[in-house]
Amino acid sequence: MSSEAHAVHDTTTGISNNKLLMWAFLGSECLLFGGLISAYLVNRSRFHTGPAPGDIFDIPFTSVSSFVLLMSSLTMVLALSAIQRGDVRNNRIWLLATALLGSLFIGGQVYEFTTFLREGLGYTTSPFSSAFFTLTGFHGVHVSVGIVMLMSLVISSYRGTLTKKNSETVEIVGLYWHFVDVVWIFIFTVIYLVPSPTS
Amino acid sequence: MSESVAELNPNGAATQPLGAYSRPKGGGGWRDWVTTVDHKKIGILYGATALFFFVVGGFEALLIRLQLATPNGTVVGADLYNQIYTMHGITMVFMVIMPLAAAFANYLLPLQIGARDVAFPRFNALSFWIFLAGGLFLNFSWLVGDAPDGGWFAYSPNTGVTFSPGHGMDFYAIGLQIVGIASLISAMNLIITVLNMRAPGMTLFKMPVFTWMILVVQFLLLFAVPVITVALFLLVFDRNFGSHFFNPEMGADPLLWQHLFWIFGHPEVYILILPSFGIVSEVIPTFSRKPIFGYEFMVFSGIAIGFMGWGVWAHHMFVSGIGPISVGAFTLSTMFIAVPTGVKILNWMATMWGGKLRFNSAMLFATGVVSMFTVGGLSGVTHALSPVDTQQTDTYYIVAHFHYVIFGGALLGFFAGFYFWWPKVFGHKLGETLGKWNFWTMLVGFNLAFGPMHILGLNGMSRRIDTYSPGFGFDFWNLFATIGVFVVTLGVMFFVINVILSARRARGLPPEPPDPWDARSLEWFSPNPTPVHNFDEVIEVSSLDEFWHRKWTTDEDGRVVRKATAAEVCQAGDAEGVHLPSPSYWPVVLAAGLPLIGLGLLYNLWICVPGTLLVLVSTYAWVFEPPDDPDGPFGHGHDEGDDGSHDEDVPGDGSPAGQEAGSVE
Amino acid sequence: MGGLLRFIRRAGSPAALLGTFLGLVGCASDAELDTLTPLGPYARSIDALSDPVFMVAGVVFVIIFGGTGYLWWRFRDDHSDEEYPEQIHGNFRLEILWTLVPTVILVVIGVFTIATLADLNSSEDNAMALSVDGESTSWEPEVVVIGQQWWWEYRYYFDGLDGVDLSDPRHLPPADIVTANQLVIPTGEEVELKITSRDVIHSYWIPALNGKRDAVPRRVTDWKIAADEPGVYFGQCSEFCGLSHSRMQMQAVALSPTDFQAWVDQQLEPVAEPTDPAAVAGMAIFETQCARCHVVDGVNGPHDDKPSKGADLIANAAPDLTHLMSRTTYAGGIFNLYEPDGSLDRTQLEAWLRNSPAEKPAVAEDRRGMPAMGLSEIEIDNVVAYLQTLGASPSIEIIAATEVE
Amino acid sequence: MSTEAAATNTDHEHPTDAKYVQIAILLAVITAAEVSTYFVDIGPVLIPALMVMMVVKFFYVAAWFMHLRFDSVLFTRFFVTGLILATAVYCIVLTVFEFWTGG
Ligand code: HEA
Ligand code: HEA
Ligand code: HEC
Ligand code: CUA
Ligand SMILES: [Cu+2]
Repeated sequence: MSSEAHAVHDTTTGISNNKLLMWAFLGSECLLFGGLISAYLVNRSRFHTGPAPGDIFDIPFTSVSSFVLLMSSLTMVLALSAIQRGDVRNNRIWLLATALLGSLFIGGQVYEFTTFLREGLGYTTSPFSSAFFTLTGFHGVHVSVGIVMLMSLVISSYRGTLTKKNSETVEIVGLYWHFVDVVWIFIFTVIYLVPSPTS
Repeated sequence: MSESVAELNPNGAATQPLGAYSRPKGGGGWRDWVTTVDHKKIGILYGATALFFFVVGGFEALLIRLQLATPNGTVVGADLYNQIYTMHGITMVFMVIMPLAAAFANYLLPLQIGARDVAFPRFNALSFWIFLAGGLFLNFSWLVGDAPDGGWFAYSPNTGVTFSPGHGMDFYAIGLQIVGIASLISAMNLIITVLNMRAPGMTLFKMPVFTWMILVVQFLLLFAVPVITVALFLLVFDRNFGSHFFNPEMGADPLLWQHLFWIFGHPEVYILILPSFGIVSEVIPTFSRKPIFGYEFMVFSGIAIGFMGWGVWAHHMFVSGIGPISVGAFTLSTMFIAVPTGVKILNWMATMWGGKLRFNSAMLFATGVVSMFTVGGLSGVTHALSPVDTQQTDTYYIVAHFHYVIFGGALLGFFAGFYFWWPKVFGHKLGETLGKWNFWTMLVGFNLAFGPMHILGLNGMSRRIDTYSPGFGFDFWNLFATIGVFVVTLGVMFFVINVILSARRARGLPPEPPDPWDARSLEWFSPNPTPVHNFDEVIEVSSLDEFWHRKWTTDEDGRVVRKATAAEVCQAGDAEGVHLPSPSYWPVVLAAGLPLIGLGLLYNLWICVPGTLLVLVSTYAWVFEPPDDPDGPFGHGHDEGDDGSHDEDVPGDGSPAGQEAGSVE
Repeated sequence: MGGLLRFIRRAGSPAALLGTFLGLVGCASDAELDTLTPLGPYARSIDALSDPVFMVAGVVFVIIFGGTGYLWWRFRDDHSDEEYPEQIHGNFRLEILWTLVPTVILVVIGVFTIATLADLNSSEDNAMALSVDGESTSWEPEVVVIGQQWWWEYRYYFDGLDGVDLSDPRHLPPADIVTANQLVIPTGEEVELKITSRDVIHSYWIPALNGKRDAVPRRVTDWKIAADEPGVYFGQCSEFCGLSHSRMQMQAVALSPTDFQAWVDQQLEPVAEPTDPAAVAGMAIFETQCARCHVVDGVNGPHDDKPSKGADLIANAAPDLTHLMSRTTYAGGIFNLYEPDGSLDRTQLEAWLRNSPAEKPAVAEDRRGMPAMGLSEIEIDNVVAYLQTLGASPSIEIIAATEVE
Repeated sequence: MSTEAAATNTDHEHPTDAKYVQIAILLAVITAAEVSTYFVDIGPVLIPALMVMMVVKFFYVAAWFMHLRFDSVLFTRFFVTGLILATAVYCIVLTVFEFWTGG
């Protein structure tokens, strides 16, 4: 995070390369998650002898953790807004808050997974279970990578290298973070809220 | 002059400036090649690697043909045969045609849009090294005697652990995963390069058709690679962690794999062909001395092919039992891809119409594409008709189809590109006499080899069979095809000899003067071979075929008359101290970690540790490495050209800011 | 004659044209798998579609090839003048024209294609009268076709398939007839196939009778075949299915309705107890060694009280040998059971029993394919003697027809 | 997307923090409504209602938090292309699997 961000007018479109890179990446990620979600949907009623999705989902619990993730998008955008104003301190606080909410979400996921495991839904129980854990696991990994990036920003903020000048870096991490949130909005509705088959 | 250059071109000794390396720069030796972030060197690396793998894949093809030359062949056994044809398919598709496209794209695309480098030079190096790592990882499976044997499309459940208990399919899944990362990175990089690094005045519709086709291909990669990524992840998890995505015993449906594979796989075939279409669209106009006929149509048909390519994948599944309605829908969508492709063919022919055709080797290969691809395209249309395809699918008729489109379309196109751009890259032309031998032996041999496969297929010979019995009418044409391949091999040899002899002949001579072909696009503004900084000064673009328009104009009678010689128009290539990105070790180090992680998954998780360490350390180092080394030979400096302000404006001066994205990801 | 005709038609396919000038060799008079010689209504309707399409392709091919050749010759730079060619940038009308013309051609082709597709996927009610165990029933010809590594099983349910649970092909309800590799059908009838698989994906294909259709585990796909004339029609598994994919072949034997009835009667016949001492000894070996995989009615099959345990194989099934002798080919249709004169091809059968993986690659240690049984030569003789008691041999015409070469 | 899709430079006016909070509240309310469908039976409109709410949430996050509303349309194009492609392609896959009809 050291390079002097080149002035934006360098590029033909006037858009920064980095931001475009992130958007291209997110466009690509749509097909990744789409594939995983489809793999889940075609398998959701193939639960073999194991628990069915409708039997095992704990909607109230997941609603809370979804809400947590949703709110982390707010803190993220507030962090960006702060750094764009040059408010390094608030930026740092909001970044930390975002990372914290993200971790809370991951904690919730770990809890959910262990509960499922106890109730007899292991990774290898059925096509449904494999698809469920793979999809939510991929999402969880994305969130975790996001947390690592947020923490790197926090560290560089403490070292004083995160300033208004490179607010774009915060913006880009933010884009990634919001995307991961948006994916969860999809997953939460389609996988949890839409009634699932029961055994 | 570095040793590795000499390697590429054994006889191009030190006196002859080669490739990207026209000016001596500090360092030198192999380190330059390993650490380079120069898009031209990376392009050369891609090309050399692809040609190496072409010999590997070709050798596998020779074994296939020897085995099938006679009924009840005994050259290899069933098990080995299955590995050979699988690796042949994978090698040719992922390690020959795709990297050849990357080679041309890397070298030429920045030049054609008047840029100094790609948007993210280090990412560019990274994608090459990751590709190489993936290719070596895949071929490492030969050394452990356990190469993939499930066919290149690896239909489940045959590729699950139950039916493929060895490590072969793990090599397949992890190897392609690695190669896929490389494609994805390079796709994002090139897209942003095209969108953001164009010379002033170069609007999208002033870009050469080649640049356009590469752009379309990168979008196809951007969206198609994640799909196979998903498929491969699921396969790896099934095989290594006991999940049940493709396990019918637990109630899963094996057709899921087919959908995921072909959603990627069909766009993939256009990924293979469009770069070649781009090359042909540069070569034919140049050697016809006419602009491309219907530029907009050419561009839009390319885009249309790219789009339509997403809606046809199930034509590979006509007999999978997906139901008549789906089959009917995919039949229709597939048939109409012939329309935009036909536009291209006919526009090329119209470009030649009324021109003055010079049949240099490049032009021969390009016109070879026009006719040979058509043969493959037409057989493609016959199997687009699903009822007919039920007789054709999985026979040699299909094998004939795709070799006509891939060899006759893609590969011949790349050879046209070799002959056309060789002076640009290496400073000397390839010999014309040998070039013509190269072309005719390849063309004839290829038709002898693959033409009879149509007949074999219609006679009912299934593909992927390691042997066949006499009495089915397969004997004659199989032998015939095998003989044909030896003619192809001869053709490839002519090419190799040509490369060597041309380099030797050029030794000690000054490099090729500018504009050897009376060409039309921006890359020819710079001298041959391209200097390391590409362009001395920014080119202001005001029309398509800018280079041509600087040389020629029309007089009152509408006749084309020269207004400047190429030497006047071209740049001298002697600008100094141009701001360029600095080399870096981290791309190659990072890439080296990936195959180790792969091997760890297969053999012993401990091997993952050094692999992961390599990746983590190099990522960390990457992030904190200044993209510009102030002390380095490529470091800060200022253009001393007449207009000092240029330095800031040079589009694509390897904008180091770009690399920060590396830090956030 | 027919060969020439076929050749001309085949030459309609674009690249075969290339082959044409290479000589008139290889007209497939002995091409048993030829896709352009339809011998039943469905294959014929495919052929009727492909013929004109090959013609259209041939015409386009000639236009493009001829055009390119003409351009080469007409516009080559012969250095006769120094004139620079006129810079034509395009012609919108022309381009629209060659967008529309192919579109129109394809629309026309598309209409016929969809019609053929609908035809191939329709099914008609065509019950045939059949006497089963002396009772006359009406049977809608339908056969369950099951692929596994690397052979085909056929099951006939004369009471129809309603209520027959095919969802688990490894545990199918007992059928009236179970046979392998050689499918027997009546001529002139639409025979519906319910195709599935016990392990990986295979593809069922008798080119002369219809196109192919994959056998997918967990799926039962519908397909149909029909033959005009009695005869033997060859086929090949055409989806790569592992090691011995190339050796997974099959045949369809079409019999006239009377012969078909005779075949059914024969198959429903219980097996005779062997009397010959060698065969008795062979039966003992069979019971201890072979019956863990192979079924013979009366030994371990449904006609016996013992339910079939299923084979010691991933596929859970090995060919039912009850009427082995009534087929002319075995082991995935790659060996002939009989010599052309109608006598048993002993050498091959003995070799098979001696060490089957040497005759046909298999992955016996992974329970895929038949393992080497380690029998002594005497045991082999006895087993062969026993196998010879299983079913009656077919007519000499059929034996002759299954010879290739 | 918004009608006056914004200028192509990044020096645009950002919404105020208050605006962000407002949007977050809106998102929270929608989420509450979504979750309530789990407790209250709303009959056959359930799935369409869920889909509409999901899309609205998705849209708000993308448009406001990800600034698509204000940023270059190029970003929107990248993202929407991926989105549409993914939706179309995978919906076809699900259709071929008879997901909608077969449950
Ligand atoms: C470079 C790669 C490439 C290209 C460009 C194409 C192009 C096309 N392909 Fe091909 N295809 C492959 C590579 C490619 N293919 C591969 C590798 C496989 C096998 C995979 C495997 O199984 O291993 C395959 C398999 C394959 C199948 C599946 C066959 C099967 O397994 O059963 C089908 C079916 O529809 C098909 C169709 C087409 C069509 C319609 C086109 C069209 O795009 C062609 C369009 C071009 C023309 C038609 C010619 C020019 C047009 C005119 C001159 C206009 C006038 C024409 C008419 C009016 C007809 N291809
Ligand atoms: C992508 C491009 C591509 C290219 C260029 C080729 C090139 C060739 N292919 Fe390839 N082929 C595929 C892609 C390609 N193939 C794919 C995707 C499959 C499907 C795989 C599958 O089913 O899974 C396939 C399958 C395939 C089969 C079917 C196998 C089967 O189904 O059982 C056959 C059979 O003849 C074949 C033959 C050839 C031949 C003879 C060449 C020749 O053109 C090769 C010519 C090149 C050379 C001959 C190299 C020259 C070598 C030298 C100069 C050095 C010689 C060195 C030594 C002797 C040491 N190929
Ligand atoms: C572990 C299982 C197993 C055992 C034990 C076994 N077989 Fe087989 N047998 C098979 C399989 C599987 C096939 C099909 C092989 C193929 O075609 O690839 C087969 C095929 C055959 C065939 C050809 C049948 C046909 O119609 O294609 C004969 C005959 C045969 N076996 C006889 C025997 C005899 C006799 C024995 C005992 C001495 C025996 N088998 C023991 C599994 C077994
Ligand atoms: Cu069974 Cu191929
Ligand atoms: Cu395709």
